Amino acid sequence: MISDILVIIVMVTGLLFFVATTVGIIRFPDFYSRVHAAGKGDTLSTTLFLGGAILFIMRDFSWDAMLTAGKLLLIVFYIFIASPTATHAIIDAGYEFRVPYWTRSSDKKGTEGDEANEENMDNGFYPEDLKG
Amino acid sequence: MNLEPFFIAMAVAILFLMLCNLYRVVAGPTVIDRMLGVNVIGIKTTVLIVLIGIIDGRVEMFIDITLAYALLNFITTLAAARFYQRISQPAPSEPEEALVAPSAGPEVEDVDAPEAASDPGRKETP
Amino acid sequence: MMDHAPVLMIVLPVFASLALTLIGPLGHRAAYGLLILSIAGSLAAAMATLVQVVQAGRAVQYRMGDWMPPMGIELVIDHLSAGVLVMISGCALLTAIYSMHTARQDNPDRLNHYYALFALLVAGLMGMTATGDVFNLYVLLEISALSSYGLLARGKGKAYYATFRYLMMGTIGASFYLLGVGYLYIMTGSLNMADLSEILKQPELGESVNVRIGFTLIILGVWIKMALFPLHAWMPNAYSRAGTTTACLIAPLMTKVSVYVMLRIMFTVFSADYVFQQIAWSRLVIYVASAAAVLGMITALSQRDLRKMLTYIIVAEIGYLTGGAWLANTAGYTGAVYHILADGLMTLCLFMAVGAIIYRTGVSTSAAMEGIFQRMPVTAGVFLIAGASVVGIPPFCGFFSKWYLLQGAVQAGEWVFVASLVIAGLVAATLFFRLLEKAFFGRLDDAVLETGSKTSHTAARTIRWNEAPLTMLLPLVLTGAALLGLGIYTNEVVRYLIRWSVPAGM
Amino acid sequence: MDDLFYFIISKYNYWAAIILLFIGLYGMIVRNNLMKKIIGMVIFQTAILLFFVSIGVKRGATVPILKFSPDKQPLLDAAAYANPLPHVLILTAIVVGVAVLGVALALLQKIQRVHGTIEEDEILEDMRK
Amino acid sequence: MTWDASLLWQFDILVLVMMVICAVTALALQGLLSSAIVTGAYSFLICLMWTHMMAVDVAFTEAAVGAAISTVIFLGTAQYINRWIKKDPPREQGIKQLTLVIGVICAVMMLSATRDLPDWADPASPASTHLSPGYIEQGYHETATPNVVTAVLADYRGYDTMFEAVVVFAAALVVMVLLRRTSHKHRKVLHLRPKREGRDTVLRGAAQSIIPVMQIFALYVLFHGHYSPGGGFQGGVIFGASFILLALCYNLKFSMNRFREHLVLWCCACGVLLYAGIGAACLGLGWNFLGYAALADLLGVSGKMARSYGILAVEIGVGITVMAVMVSLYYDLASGGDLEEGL
Repeated sequence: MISDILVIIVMVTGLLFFVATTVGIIRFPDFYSRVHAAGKGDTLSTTLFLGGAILFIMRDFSWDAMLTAGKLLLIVFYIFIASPTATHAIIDAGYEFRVPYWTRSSDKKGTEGDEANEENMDNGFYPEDLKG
Repeated sequence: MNLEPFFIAMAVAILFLMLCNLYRVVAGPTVIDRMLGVNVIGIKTTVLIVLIGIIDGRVEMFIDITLAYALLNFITTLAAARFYQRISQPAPSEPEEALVAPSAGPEVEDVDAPEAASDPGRKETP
Repeated sequence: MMDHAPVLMIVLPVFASLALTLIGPLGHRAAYGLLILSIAGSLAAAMATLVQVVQAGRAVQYRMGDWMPPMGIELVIDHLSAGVLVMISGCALLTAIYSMHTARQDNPDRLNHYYALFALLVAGLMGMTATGDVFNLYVLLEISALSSYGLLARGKGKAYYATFRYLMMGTIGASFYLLGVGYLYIMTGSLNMADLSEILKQPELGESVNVRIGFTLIILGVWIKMALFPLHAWMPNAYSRAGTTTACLIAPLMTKVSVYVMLRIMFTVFSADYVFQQIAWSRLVIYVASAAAVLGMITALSQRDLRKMLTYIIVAEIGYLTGGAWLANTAGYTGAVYHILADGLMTLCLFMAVGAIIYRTGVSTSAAMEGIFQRMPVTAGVFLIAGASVVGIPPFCGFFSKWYLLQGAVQAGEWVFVASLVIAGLVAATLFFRLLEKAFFGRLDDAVLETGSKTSHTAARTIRWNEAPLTMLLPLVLTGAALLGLGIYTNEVVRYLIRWSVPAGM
Repeated sequence: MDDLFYFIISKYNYWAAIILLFIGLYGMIVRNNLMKKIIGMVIFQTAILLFFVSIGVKRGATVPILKFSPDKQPLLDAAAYANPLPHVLILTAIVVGVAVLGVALALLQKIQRVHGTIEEDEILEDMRK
Repeated sequence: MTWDASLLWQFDILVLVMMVICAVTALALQGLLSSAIVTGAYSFLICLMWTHMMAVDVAFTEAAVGAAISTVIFLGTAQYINRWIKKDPPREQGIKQLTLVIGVICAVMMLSATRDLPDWADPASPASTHLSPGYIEQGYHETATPNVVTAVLADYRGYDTMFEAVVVFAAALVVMVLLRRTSHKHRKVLHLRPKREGRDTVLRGAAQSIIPVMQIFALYVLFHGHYSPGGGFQGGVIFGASFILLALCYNLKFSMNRFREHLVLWCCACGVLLYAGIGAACLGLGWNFLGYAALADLLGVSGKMARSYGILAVEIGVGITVMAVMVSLYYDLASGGDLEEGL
């Protein structure tokens, strides 16, 4: 019973972080800040979800369940390595390609808010290889 | 306590978030943003597979897929990132000589190859 | 070993292709020998099976992995497939012998890999013909398709785009076939051909619209693969840009095996009753086939490039075959099946003769034919035989298939098809007459050679006698003899092979 | 209303497969760019695979890997497991799909080198020259 | 008129809607690279769909092939082609538009015909009652393999699977014959990756910790295919992917020093040879081709266990071939055939 509640708490927290990530990915103005949202939030919430799964599996103890939980731990570990590395590689590629970053002035260039800014970016603001 | 409805709710909620992330994949504006969106969708897929396994009651059958996913999703993202690091330095590529199969006979009109674009990657702005 | 002949003839080329990949450094002679050896073994196995089938008077079955048929995969070789198998392996063997010079010319490097793909293509085609499982047929279809893409793309230059189009159309065709199999599977739950035909006899499945969709999709896919007239656009470029060996292998076999698959689906999986009574559009096929025959021949007449001309002749022949199969009577069916064998040999013979001529003159337009009778008498003679066979002149096999087709068309009262057969025959006669006129009376001066052979180093300017090398002549003459032999032994072929395979309800 | 709901619930998978099939076919036939054609081909093939896998689903069934009771006896009830045969077919078909994809991409690279473009109309123009 | 809550139709419909969105986007976008990446997302979603349909082996394969290998070879090809399509395709496409109309008519016909198809997930449909119960109920007794998919794949329909291995082998051969050059006369000027002193440290560190696990995991998947989803194909792809990862984190040469192109080709052929050789050995022992029970006397076990071992052996063959083929496809497509510098 306690473990069930724990599972629920952990998973709901994970979901909250997923929501935060999604909001970040959609609403943040430039590429770098979006990667920031994705790289941190997603890794954490995945970990939380898989942790919840481990708790759920370990509810009734058996060797099979131990094995499964061990594999899940392995997945958590490798997601912890792979996901930030992947975002690192993405951001490195973006930096290499001189993806423009957001400043207050570039925000003001657009008439108002986010979408105008993006529209602005669409009109030749990005090098075309980036758009392709 | 029966947690199955909770897991189903979680799965559907994550799917909704995935739908939202799909906006980034579809709308861009740059390829790197799309890459990011795909990466995030991939991570969410990992979680969803585990949840499906739990709902089905045989999570041990789904874990291998999840691990493979976590590893292979990394490769995809890395390949895309590498691609950008690579093409950020343009270089011309030589056109290859066009040949005709000797035994097919020299088709007089089609022997010479047109010059390939100097850099295939960079076409003039549309 | 006799019992295992059905599987040996398929896996021998597979082993050969693996060995050809592994023995790379041993050189081209070893590769050539190995290829011929494996295909000869395959031919021997096919012959043995044919003898077995004819003696037993029923189909030979071979269970893969000793599983009972609906669960496992089985090979079923009946009278129809035994004949086609011998035709395939025979044509492949002749092409393999023929390939000695041209394949090396086209593949200065990687000859062994070229031969490996050659063997895989043969394995795929043999497997498609022998299998008794609709999904297995798809896998083997893809093997033959993939290896043919590799072989065709060896043509370089423009061949790449032609092959790409072929790949696209081939994939659409194969996918339609797969989807059709899916529809059949969802309605019946089986993949084995014999089992499927048992289940499909149920009246409620005969009425079902989804079974009809499945049938339509399969037939549509096969039509794309075999380049029936409105769907043929991919073929001429792909075949005429390829190297000679590739063209000699693929042009006669790929389309014929697709026709065989069509017959298999129509009459083994489904039944003649179903096809001609339940399918509303089956009446229209005759008109499509008639159009294919006439338009294919007329387009062939307008071509300058010799091999493109031959490819359009194939389009026309596909029209004959399809029409014969959809005539819904015994004579038409006999004509279609006989024509699979005859047309395979005819096409092979024409492509080989033209290949030899191009090899010697270095010209690929019809100008190459000028004065061929003086310079390459044997090749020209065989070309004459093949031409006579396509036109339909009595002692050769082309006449008999047309005879049966005409008989069937008259019986069925399909006057459009009769007219198209006659017109196509006349156009073919014109076409070959024009070529042979050039061959007999063409000028022997150098004008012709200069226009075409500026890049050719093999062109003969002073030597009048300039016959193709022996490895090319031998298969060529053998094919010519086979055309004559098949014509002479028509009665036996029909009596011992084709009569047995006539489906019930015709 | 209930009937309609049930109708949708029991068929939507086939609809999705058919819609994806024709989207892919559109890409393969109508798009001018060869790379788009290849992407259309991928979608087209996956649609067929989706159709096949849909056949194998059974209500209330689990993955087709046998369950064992505590005393190591397998549970051999066909209704408890999804139909394994479509899965096998699709495994084979996926492999075939990736093989065709590889060959198509190799041809694409060659076409680019020879013609300098991968737009169909430009290639045709180039070939007519 | 019952429907089961465990079917989770909401889930399915969401995924299917996303798949359609992805498919349309992939075809509509102007940039080819974007299309390739969106296709990757499509592949993730279809994998999810298949997991949900309980087709775990299929999902595994799709994860390995569709999500990883396809996207990587798409990207590899994208280096060598025009990456931007023309805005205005020509309008004179009469035949194409006719095809479009015919296509729409066919689609409507097929959609309306779904009325007569058996209901989705109906346990009483012909497909679920005719052959498949036989596989499930007898498979374990005849092959001692709890994973029914593996049993059917490698034994009942082992002949198909042998040709599946031949198909990938053929693909590797075709791509090699098409692209790879033996003479280095026309060496192209390379897109050299920029000098990046020290900036790949993170990637290389991650790769060093991931690659060994990946290879062990691949072997596990290969050998554990009797009891869990997986098998030769999936294991082979993951093993091949580890070499691709090596090439991505360092460079192509680094990976090729560990797995030479000649060895790759040898492995391609040897895997199929192992498979077909086992089939032929059974034939030599007096059984039919691929009748693994023939190995019983040789191994000193019962026929059932011999089938189990036979399945394992052919899965190893498939694994070797697939591993080598994936690496070969990557080498050729990512380097444009010259094996100098890729992705």
